[in-house]
This record gives sequence, structure tokens and C-alpha cells, in this order.
Amino acid sequence: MVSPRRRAAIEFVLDNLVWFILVAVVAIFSFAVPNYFQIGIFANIIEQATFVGTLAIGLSLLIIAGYMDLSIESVMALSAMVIGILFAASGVGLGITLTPEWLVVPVSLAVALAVGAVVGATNAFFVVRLKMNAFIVTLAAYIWGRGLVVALSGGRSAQEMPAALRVFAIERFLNVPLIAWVSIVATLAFAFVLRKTPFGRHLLLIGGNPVAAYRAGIRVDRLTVITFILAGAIAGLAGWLLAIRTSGATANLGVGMLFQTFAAVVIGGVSLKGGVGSLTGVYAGVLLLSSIQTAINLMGMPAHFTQLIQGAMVLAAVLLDTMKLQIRKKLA
Amino acid sequence: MVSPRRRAAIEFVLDNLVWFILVAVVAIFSFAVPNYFQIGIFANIIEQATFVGTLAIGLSLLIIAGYMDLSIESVMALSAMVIGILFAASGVGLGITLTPEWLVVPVSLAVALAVGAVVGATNAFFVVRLKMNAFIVTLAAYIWGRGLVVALSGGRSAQEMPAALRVFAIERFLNVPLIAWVSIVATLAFAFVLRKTPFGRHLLLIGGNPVAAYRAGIRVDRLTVITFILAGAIAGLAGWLLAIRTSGATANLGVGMLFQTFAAVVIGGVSLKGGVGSLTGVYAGVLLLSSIQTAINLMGMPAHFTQLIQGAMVLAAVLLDTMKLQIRKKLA
Amino acid sequence: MTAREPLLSLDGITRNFGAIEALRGITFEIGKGEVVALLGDNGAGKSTLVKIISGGLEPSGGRLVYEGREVRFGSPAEAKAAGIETVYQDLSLCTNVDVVANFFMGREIVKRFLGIPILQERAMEAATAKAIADAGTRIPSLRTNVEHLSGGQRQAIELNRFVHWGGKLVLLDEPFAALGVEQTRRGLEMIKRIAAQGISVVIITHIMAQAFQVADRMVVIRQGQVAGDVRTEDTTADEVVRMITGEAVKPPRAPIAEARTTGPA
Amino acid sequence: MTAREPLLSLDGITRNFGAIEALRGITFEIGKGEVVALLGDNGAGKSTLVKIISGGLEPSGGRLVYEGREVRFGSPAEAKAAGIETVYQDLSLCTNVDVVANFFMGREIVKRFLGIPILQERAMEAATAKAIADAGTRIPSLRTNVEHLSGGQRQAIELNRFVHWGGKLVLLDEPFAALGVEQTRRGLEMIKRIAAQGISVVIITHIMAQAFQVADRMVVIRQGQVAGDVRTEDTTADEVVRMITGEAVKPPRAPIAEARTTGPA
Amino acid sequence: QDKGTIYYLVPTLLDEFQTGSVSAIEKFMGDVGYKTVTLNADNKTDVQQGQMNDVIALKPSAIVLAAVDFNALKPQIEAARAAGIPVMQFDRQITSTVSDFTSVAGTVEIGEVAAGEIERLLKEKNGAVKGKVLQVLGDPGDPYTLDIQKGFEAKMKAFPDVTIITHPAMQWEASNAGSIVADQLLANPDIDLVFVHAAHLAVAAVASLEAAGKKPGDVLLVSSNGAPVGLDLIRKGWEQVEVEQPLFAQAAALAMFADKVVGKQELKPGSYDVLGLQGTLTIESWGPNIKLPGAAITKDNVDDPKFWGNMKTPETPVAPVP
Ligand SMILES: Nc1ncnc2c1ncn2[C@@H]1O[C@H](COP(=O)(O)OP(=O)(O)OP(=O)(O)O)[C@@H](O)[C@H]1O
Ligand SMILES: Nc1ncnc2c1ncn2[C@@H]1O[C@H](COP(=O)(O)OP(=O)(O)OP(=O)(O)O)[C@@H](O)[C@H]1O
Ligand SMILES: O[C@@H]1[C@@H](O)[C@@H](O)CO[C@H]1O
Ligand SMILES: [Mg+2]
Ligand SMILES: [Mg+2]
Repeated sequence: MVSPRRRAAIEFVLDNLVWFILVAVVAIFSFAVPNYFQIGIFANIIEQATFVGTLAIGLSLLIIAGYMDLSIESVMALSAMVIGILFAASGVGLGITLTPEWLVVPVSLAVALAVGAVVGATNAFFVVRLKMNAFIVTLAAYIWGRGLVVALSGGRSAQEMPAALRVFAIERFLNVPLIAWVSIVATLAFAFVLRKTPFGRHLLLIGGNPVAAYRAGIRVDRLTVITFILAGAIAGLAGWLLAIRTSGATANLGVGMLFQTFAAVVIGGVSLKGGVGSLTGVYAGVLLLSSIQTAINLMGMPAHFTQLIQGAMVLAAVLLDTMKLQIRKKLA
Repeated sequence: MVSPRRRAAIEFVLDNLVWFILVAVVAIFSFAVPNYFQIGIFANIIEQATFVGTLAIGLSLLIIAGYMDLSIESVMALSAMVIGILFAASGVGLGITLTPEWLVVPVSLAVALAVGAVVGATNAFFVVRLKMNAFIVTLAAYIWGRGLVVALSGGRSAQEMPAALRVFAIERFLNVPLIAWVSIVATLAFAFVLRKTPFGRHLLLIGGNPVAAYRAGIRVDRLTVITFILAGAIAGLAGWLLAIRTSGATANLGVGMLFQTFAAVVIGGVSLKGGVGSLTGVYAGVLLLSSIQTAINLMGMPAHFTQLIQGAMVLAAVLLDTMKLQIRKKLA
Repeated sequence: MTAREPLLSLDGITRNFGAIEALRGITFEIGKGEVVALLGDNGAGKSTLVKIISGGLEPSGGRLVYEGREVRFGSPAEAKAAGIETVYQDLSLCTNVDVVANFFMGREIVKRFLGIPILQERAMEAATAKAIADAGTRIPSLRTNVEHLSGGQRQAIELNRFVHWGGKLVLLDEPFAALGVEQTRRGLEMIKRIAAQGISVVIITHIMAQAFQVADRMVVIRQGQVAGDVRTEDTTADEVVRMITGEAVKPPRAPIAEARTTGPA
Repeated sequence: MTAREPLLSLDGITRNFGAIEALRGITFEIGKGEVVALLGDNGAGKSTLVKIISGGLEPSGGRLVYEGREVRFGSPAEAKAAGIETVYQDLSLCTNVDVVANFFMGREIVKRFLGIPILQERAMEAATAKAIADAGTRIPSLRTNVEHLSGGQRQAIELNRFVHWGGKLVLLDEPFAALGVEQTRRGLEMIKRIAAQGISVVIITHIMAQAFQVADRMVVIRQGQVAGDVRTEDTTADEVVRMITGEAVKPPRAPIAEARTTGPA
Repeated sequence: QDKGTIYYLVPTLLDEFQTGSVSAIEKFMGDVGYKTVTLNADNKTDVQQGQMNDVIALKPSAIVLAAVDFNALKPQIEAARAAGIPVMQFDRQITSTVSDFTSVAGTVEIGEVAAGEIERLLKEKNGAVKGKVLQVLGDPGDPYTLDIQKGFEAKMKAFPDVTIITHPAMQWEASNAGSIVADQLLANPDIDLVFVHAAHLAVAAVASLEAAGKKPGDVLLVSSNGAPVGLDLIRKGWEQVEVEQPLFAQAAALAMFADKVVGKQELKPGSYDVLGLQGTLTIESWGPNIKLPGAAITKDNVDDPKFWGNMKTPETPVAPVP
């Protein structure tokens, strides 16, 4: 038998295992990969985590509530392209300028959020009102969303975002660019909502047993609609950040991030069955993937092997997480 | 109140609604899209359904049993590339020849199935023995599998499969190439297994309530392993068929089929929650997607809008399916 | 003894599931502060009726008159708003969260900071602990997820959380099926107590002793129809069992039972 | 009366869940053909014990001796192979398939064609229909998915399917909790019948009347320990209830009950 | 005049060259009397195979194919030709089977031109051909980018003092390229030059340079394909060289020879003037092939309207070759 104190300590580690794995992995890379151990690289890891990290917020909320959203990647691209077209100065950008110049910040942000919210609301309409399967509805949105990017841009890129926006990608606080801080603050805010407010509690309840939640008088449909809209708007935010970082938008911007986001969410401890998960864990998952990618970027191995290694590392990271079960069993 | 006879008829239609929708959609396209209504086009629809149709068999079995497999697309590509490298005559192909020549058919098929089975077994090992989440395990395999294709081929392609294999793509029976028949026969065989044998019954039970199945003495772990291996081997079969059609293999062969397969499986009536579905419905789902793609090919609309329209059509097709609910309600 | 006003009248309620007619015209009344035992064989339609009253299921036909007005509850939330609390037969707990979260499901205690409602975990835990202890149930930790609890522990949460909310009508669908001897005794007492406060109770059970201990009146349902509606004092367990199994002829409908002048036991 | 041989002996069985000690050394025996009622408060550890015997859960400590040999069942399949059938408290049905499929879960009737086992739906349906009818339960259609059945209908499937398979030891965890009066009566009779065939039965229930009707012996568990082990004829319901709630001191352990010379009722 | 319909099978519309090619081919084919219908394969080989099959059933005058994958379409090309439908290859050369006409810039050659320019830029900067080059590929599974890499690295072999670090952006995705540049700037702060394989990747590369506090010219930048965004970057000083793919000429060549190809007439090898560029037509084992030289675009000539990146589609209609 283990003493209660020790048990509590071990439980704490297990509950936050992704974070400990993250630290371990970063430590290993710092030893093994030349140039890895430096503030600048850590800042890059955090910066690169911005987009998947932001997308993961909305996706986590939806998955916790028992739904799926495959559209987020395309929604992000769509938002990025819309503000690219409106505010970028060259390429397909119309270069709209506002006076005073800084007005472009709230306006472009509002546009990006609105674009996302509209797609989210569309998804919600099909899922909640027409009772269609969320997977297929959002898969369709994944296809038509990207299609809309191509249609709007004619496949071309927009470039040169206004300086007032670029500031977010260039200015740094504690070595980390502002766009990354936006994502971190959003993560913390929603982590709080999930853990401390009735809204968050109700998402967990719906994800655990929607019938029970419904019978308890929780307005399941309404909450579902809100969550889809939130997920869309947050994907819009990711698009805004991505357009700022890229200083524009290309038609294939963000391709492949959907899978990464799912991976981060699952690594972060959210169950795809719904009802289980916390956003801080998810953010650790995002950082974990980002540190692996950065290590690969620095390792200087033949390009042909990067994907192979990425797959193996994801597996290894999750394998560590699985030890949890064994340890828990030993504890009993 | 409805008469029992009529009720039975309506139930039959509802139970097979995907097929009726398929017929309706094809009829509409035949009227609306010039050149759609011809044997050659219908044969094309069936031919194009070959690969997604084959992949969908294994994926359906796994989903019905309550699991996920994201690796199938990469497994298919890997099998295709392996036999491409072994038996194709140019590009990265080694051009191995066997005597008698026809021996290449069973040998290449065995190799393709074995490659798939090995990846499937690897997935099963992580999921069943190490109790890792199937989504993340197979996502990793999706990444490393494709990575292996790139690494093996150096990103290049293999071309010119032996004539003994190409026959399957060229010879036709009832206007439909043999590769498509292979897929149809496999679908029917597994539809039978699912509906009429204890193995199939147990998959449904495990997907519905794994604890109950376990308590009833069903060897859940063993069945899960078998099903993962099956799904891998069937993906290997899809790779074999694809390599024959392509007369070789390329590094990005089959990219994007995973989503299509999921879409077909869901449209075909398999619940992602597990425990529900039939393979005949899934094949109808595959044909539905394939007829939509073909209609788009023939409509001659501006290329920029095709993706947009594809997304909308998938949505519309599933929307029809959703009417089921309403009708069932009215029946009561 | 004084005659009671009806709180809820059911009038010809029917419900079909496809070809199956689960309810074929149910008519009876529930008086204010009355305890009605709803009895019947397996599959008779008791739970279906409860779900219709509590807003979880729409009737195929018939009328509900509640507090004198015809109503149609579109969701449990609406029924709750009208003062109807329900304990379902198939437990309605979220096994993925802890006891406290289940106890306050949908009715969390919050405090607002800057307009944002914040969950008050301490207060909720204290209230839960008290209710569970009063019910005579031991639960190792209120912070364990419900999936780790025994069948009786789960039912205790479900049964006791509604007491918190008062209401006007309480529907209990086999609430003691998994409870221990002592817990059942306290549960029956609780029913008497709340009836004494003027709250009406409908209780479904297969144990005659329980029905006879608390009910003012017994309504027996047989194959979707009312097969008996008698005052407790006018019948015996054997007679009721015969009504349930269909061996007895249907006795005349009993009026709402009169209020007892004595308080709860 | 003849003394029975023990079929299963439990020796100091313990089980922890993290910090919780659900079982703290359980020792008793079950004789061949004996009916043992396993009684205890909610959360006492009864279901945990059943799961350990039936191979669904590993004990943290202690020994199981079955038919004279020490055993350790790694899975329900192994326990089944040894002749142990179990009806679980939390129903173990697959609601996504129909009644017949549930009834024959894991033991489907097949016929081989070319070596391929093919399900025999007709034969299975007939057998299911007979068993359900014998149990006194009405189910509208055996081809409806179990998710559409009432609580009692579900329990009837679960309770009756094991009879089909004989075995040597039957574990019943609150098998009548949702059953109607008549169905419970037939269930109790069935227990007596199978005990008369020499099959041992362990039955968990909270209803004293049921325990006293069928059991040869009563084992009371309190907070993970045996708080009483008495022959039915040597005790009363009141005494047993006091053992359950902890008001009585632990009486000495009773030996395996002797076989009754009379057959089942 | 209406000579029938030609199908153009475009591999993707996710980058500017491809979208540009759609309008160019539709315009030039219109000049010589053909209606063009474009089908987008969305970068999926199997989808393109299906499109070929469907188009064969429609019996068009000809098919213009820009293959998703350089060689995977071989069986379908053969099937089309067997059905009497001529097949022309655009931009992506297919050498494993015979086509009726091929119009390409030469991907290996693009790499070689880039190598020449990079040689010059390094010499100007470091006084000799030495230093560190970061090469960002489009995707490790895409033969287009692999061919550029091949041409580039073969020519750079001559300069052992140049270190080349190579990373793939995966799926030609811009933000991946941005991340690679950001990480490598820290790992190898002494990088002299970044060579990305498409202009839209250069956009993200520049954003990362800017975020790292670099000014235009601090780190040299070379890209290929000559898309409009690339030319903009040259004007702003961020980019030094864009190796142009002569999109207009490539497309115009198809139109010039369309009548002959559709009429199954013989094409004569030799030099042809295509929109002012000298194209060389040779008869190869895979059929008649016209190769159009790609030019290096620098600050000096960036405004020349002949570059497709300036998006001035030539006004004068192309005429069929006699
Ligand atoms: N998986 C588990 N994790 C943690 N605690 C558990 C777990 N399973 C059971 N317990 C605890 O062990 C104790 C005994 O549970 P058990 O289900 O055996 O009780 P029981 O005697 O069957 O009660 P009931 O009469 O309510 O069915 C309870 O306190 C329960 O909370
Ligand atoms: N959703 C449904 N679909 C089809 N049939 C249903 C559905 N719900 C209930 N039924 C049927 O309606 C009948 C009445 O069921 P109900 O659950 O009301 O019975 P009950 O009286 O509560 O029985 P029990 O005592 O077993 O709980 C049963 O025959 C049941 O099979
Ligand atoms: O020429 C194009 C490039 O510009 C890029 O789009 C990749 O595909 C090639 O064919
Ligand atoms: Mg019921
Ligand atoms: Mg129990």
C-alpha cells in the first residue's frame, strides 16, 4: 500500500502527464538535437503552436460535448482568405485601408470571427435542426469551405497585410510573438470557462450522457448550437492569426492542420467519445507536436524521412501517456 | 394508422434508402447532365468506386466493432508502392519477373495483402495490447505509412506493371473492368460474413456494448486483433487494385481517399458510435459519391467552383437520408 | 378528511411506437398532495406514461390537464419549469463526472463575478454530502466519478437530488429498485414527508408492500390501459396483483383519495 | 439431510480501487446445489465479489478454490468454461441488436456449410420465444432492438438466457430488481428448480422475502467484510436486517447448509 | 469558328501557376477556335484517372493533361489515344508513354537556372561561391519539386563551399515553409540564401524573415515559377530572383499546334517563335516535345509584360502554325 501523500503526488503527475512528457521530450531533444536548446527555438515552438493551438480550443469544446468538427481547417483558411482579400495590399488583396490605421485590427478580427461563426452556425443548423450526422455535415463543410477559398481567390494569393496587423507577428513579449499570446490567452480563458462555469459543466454533462442532461432540463440543443458557432468563430480567429503571420493568404493555407489538431486534442487527453478532457492538457498536446516538428526541422535528416519520423514520434509520445494505465493499476 | 402491408413496404424503402437515393440521383443526373446517360459512364462510376469501395469494407468492419482506422489510405498506398517497386518495369520499379508469367498475380496479391496485414497487426498491437487509443495509433500509422511510401520510393513513381496484372484493369465483364468486380465480390462476401456468421454478429455486439460482449464470453481482444488485421489486408487489396489500374504507383497515390471512405461509410448508414451498419448500404454510399464526382466531371462548370459544388452535393445527398427520421416519426 | 382538487388529469392518453401501441387511452387523475402508486406488469406502459407527463416523450393522442389548464410539455425543461420533477427508471446520471456534478446537474449553484457565473463547488459539495447522509447511503468520496459507484449508490443520488427542488408533482419510476433496506425505508418516509407538504407523488413499484405503505391510491395499468383505480384502504395486495396479471375484472374507477388528517409516519 | 461438499471456497478475498478498500477479506463457502443469498447494504461490496468470482475483475488478494483446485479466472470466458454463469446487476445487453441476438450472445446456434458457420436465426428465435414465455414476460416482437424494451423486459432476457446453458454455479446479482410480481415468482421457482439439479446459486437481493423464499443460507457483507453467515432456518428477517445495518454482533460462521430431501416447490 | 471542345485536366487550383494556366489555355484555345472545359483533380491521382475515363466517354477533339503525377496517368493516356482522342501534355512531362504533343518549361532546367542565379548572388555577397543555402521543397512526394531539386543540386555540386540544407514544406503549404525558415534562422543564423520552390511559399518565408527582424536583402531569396506574388516581392526588395515558368508561352504553344494535333498531322521539329520566346520542338521517344526556356526575373526586368506574373495576357491572338 502506498501512503496517501505519495498517492496524491503520483495522481497529480498522472493527471498532468502530457505536461511531464512534454518536458521530458524537450529535454531529450535539447540534448540530442544541435541548436535545439535556445530561447529562440522555444519561442518558435510556441509561435508554431499558435494555429493548431487555437483550432484545438473549439474542436475540444465540441468533442467534449460529443460532436465532431472537420470543417475547422477550411474555416480557418476561409477567414484568412477573406481578410487577405479585403486588407492585403497586393496579390488578390483589395488593400482596403481604414482611418485611423489601427481600426483595421478590430475590423479584420470581427470579420474573421464572423466568417467562422457563420460557417459554425450553418453546421449547427444541419446538425441540430435537421438532425444530420455531425461528421458528415462538417466533412461537407471541409470540402465546400476550401472550395469557397478557391472560388473567392481564383486560386491566387493575397499578400502584404497592413503594418497595424503585422505588428502582432513581429512584436514580442517575453520573446514570444503577440499572435502566440493571443492563442495562449484564448486557451486559458476557455479552460476557465470549461472548468468553472455552468456552460462548461453542461458541455461535459452533454458529452457524458445527453439524455440525462436533457432530462435534467439542460437545453442541449441550444448549447450545441452555441458550441458549433464558438468552434467556428475560434477557427476564424485562427485564420486571422495565420493571415497575420503569413502576411496574407494562399489558397492552400493550413492544409493538413486538421489532422494535427485532432492529434493534439487526443494526445491532450480529450476522449473522442465525449465528456472527458481539459484545455490545458490539449495545449500541452499542441506544444508536444510542435516540439517534435521543430526537432525535425532542425535535425537535418533527408527530406524523405521526415514523415516517417514524425509518425513514429507521435506514437512514442502517446505510448508514454499510456503508461498511466499501468501505473494506476499498480497503485491499486 | 397505416396498414401493416404498407408499413412493411415503407420500412423496406427506409431501410435501403441509400440505394433509392442513389437511383434517384443517377436518374436526375441522367436527365440534367448531357452525356451522363450511357453505359460507358455507368461503367466508369463503378470503376471509380473500386478503391474507396474496397477500403470501405475494412473500415466499416472496424467502425461497426467500435474502433477507428485512419491508416487505411496510407496502407493502400504502401501496398501499391511495394508491389510497384517489386514488379513494375520502369521508374523505381525493379521489374522482377516470374515464370510462368501469371504467377505474378498470386504473388503480388499475397505481397499486397501481407503488407496491409502487417500494418494492421501493428495497429492492433498498440490498441489491444498496449491499450492505446485507436484514433491516435492509426493517425500515426497514417503519417508513418505515407512516410514509408515516400522513403521507399524517394518520392518517385514506379510504372509499367506486368501484362498479367494489367489484364484486370483492361478486361471487362458486363462492361465493367475486372478490378471493379474484385471489389464488388469482396463487398458481397464480407456483407455475408457480417450478416450471417457468428464473427459478424460478434462485431456488432462488441460495437454495441463491449463489456456485455466480454461478459458473455466473447473473446473481444482476439476479435479486435483479427478485425484490425482484416482492415489492413483489405486496404492492401485496395492498393493492389490501385497499382493495377495506375500500372504502377506514385508517392502521393490515393491522397484524400480516407475522407471519401469515411463519407461513404457514414452515408451508407454505419454509425461512428459502433454497432450499426451493413456493407451493402456502404457500397451504395460509395457509388453515390462516385456518381456525384462523375456528374461534376461531365457538367463542364468553371473549375473553380467544383469543390464548392461537391461539398454541397454531399450535403444534399445526406439530407435526403435524414428525411428518414421524419417519415419514421409520421409512421408512428 | 377533505376532498382534494386534482393537480393533473390524464385524459385518453395514447402512444404508439411504430406498430406497437404502448398506451391505449389512459385516463385518471392525481390529486394535490396525493400519493398515487402506478402499478402494472413489465411492459404495461408505466414508464412510457411517466415520460409523457415529464415532457420527454410526446403522446400520440389524448390530453393532459395540469392545474386546470391543458398543457403539452415539449421538453423536460418545460415540465420542470411547471414544477414536475422526475426520477427515471433507467438512471439518468452522467457517469463521466463526479457525484456533486450529478447531484446539481442543470441547477448548479453559482456566484457571479463581473457578470460571469462561477460554479460554487464547496457549497454544492456540502449540500450533496448532507442529502446523501440523510438518505442513509455511504459513498466513499463525493468527488469520484459516478461510473465507480455501486448500483444502489447511483440510485441514491438520483432519488435524492430532486428533493432539493420542491416542485408540485414528483414522478418516481421504480426509485427503490436498487436500494438497500434502510435506504428504502428512508425513501418511503421521505415520500410521506413531501406529500404532507402538499406535493403530489406518483410512484411506480413492483413491490406491493412499498405501494401499500405510502400510496393513497393505486392505479393499475395493463397492456396500455387502466385496469384498476382503487383507494389503498379499499383493496388488498392480492386483489391488486390479480388486477396486474389480469385475473380480476376491472373495478370501478376510484375518485381522488381524500387527504389524511394525520401527518407522515 | 446430507452434508454437502463445497463447490467454491473464498478465502480472504480483498479488492482495492485506488485508496478505496471495497473488499477486506471475504471468506465463505458455497456448497454443491446450495442456494446462498448474498446480502448487504448499498456499496457493501456484493457486486464486486460477484465480478471477482465470474472472472470480470481480479482480486487484490486472497484465494478462490473451485472444485477443490485453486483457480484464477482471467476473463468471464474462462469462468464460463468452468461452468459459472452470471447475471450482472448493471444489465449486460447490447441494445443495438434484437432480443434473439442478445439471448444467444456469444453462443449462437450455427450450422456449417463448407466449413463456414452460418447463424440459424429460426432456431434461435424459437428457443428465445419459448424461454421468454416460460418466464411470464410479454415482448411485442423478438426482432425489436433491445433499446426499445422496458426495464423489466430487458431483465427478463438477461435472467433467462443463462438457464439455457446449465453450468455448475449461477451468480445472480439483483436479478428481480425490475421484474413484475408474476415474473419474480417464476424466477424464484426457477432458482429452486436448478438448485434441485445440483447447480449452486448465489443470489443478491435487497428484498428479505425473496431471500427467505429460496436461500439455504445467508451471507451478509458489511463494508467489505463478512458480517454474518447463517442458515436460513436459524435466523429471521429482522436479525438479518440488523446484521446488514451493523446493529447486530457478528454471529458465528455457519457451515454449508445441508441438502433438503424435498424437491423444489 | 467552332472546331469542337478540348478538355483541360488541371491538377489543382491551389497555386497561382495552375489557376493562371486555366485562363491562359482557355484564352489561347479560343483564339484558334476551340472551346475549353477544365476539370480540377484537386491533387488526387485517382480522381484524375477517373476524369480521363469520363472525358474519353465524351469524345472531345483533344485532351490537354497536366498530370497530378508525372507518370500515373499512362494507362488512361493510352486508352484515350486508342479511342482516337489526341492527348497533349502541359507543364508536366510524361516520358513513359507516347503523347501527341508536349509543352513544358523543363523542371530540371528550372533548377539549373536557379543554380546559376544563386551562384551569382553568393559571389556578389560573399566574394566567392560559398555560404549556406536553405532549400525549401514543395512536398517530398511531388516529382515536380524533386526535379527542380535534382537540377539545382547537380549544378551546385561544383561548389563544395556551399552548404545546402533541404526541408520539405509538406503539401506546398505556406505556413509550413514559414516555420522551416523561422527554425532554421535560429539553428543556422548564418544562412545566406533561401531557395523556395514556389512563389507562394516565398510569401511565408518573407513573413518569417521580417518577424526575425531581417530587412530586405539581409537574407537573399530565390524562388521559382514566377507567380505574381513573387514579382511583388522582387519589387519590394525581399526577393532577388524568380525563375519564371513561361506559362503564357507554354499555353500558347498548345494552341498553335492544336489544329495539327487534332488533325493527326505530323509536327516538324525545329525552332518556333512562341509569344516572342524561342521554343525548340524535338521528336522524342514520348512524341513531339516543345521546350520553352524559363527566364530569370530580377529587379531589372521585373516589369516586363511578357512574364505571366504581370498578368497581362497577350492581346494578339495566337495563330495556328501553318
Ligand atoms: N471501479 C471502481 N472504482 C472505484 N470504486 C469502486 C469501483 N467499483 C466499486 N467501487 C466501490 O466499491 C464499493 C462496493 O461496490 P459494489 O458495487 O460491490 O457494491 P454493492 O454491494 O454491489 O452495492 P449495491 O447494493 O448498491 O449494488 C462501493 O463503495 C463502490 O463505490
Ligand atoms: N422507443 C420505443 N420503441 C418501441 N417500443 C417501445 C419504446 N419504448 C417502449 N416501448 C414498448 O412499449 C411497451 C411499454 O414500455 P414501458 O417501458 O412503458 O413499460 P413499463 O410498464 O415501464 O415496464 P417495466 O415494468 O418493465 O419497466 C413495451 O412493450 C415496450 O417494448
Ligand atoms: O509548374 C507548376 C508549379 O508552379 C507548381 O504549381 C507545382 O506544379 C507545377 O506543375
Ligand atoms: Mg418501466
Ligand atoms: Mg451491487
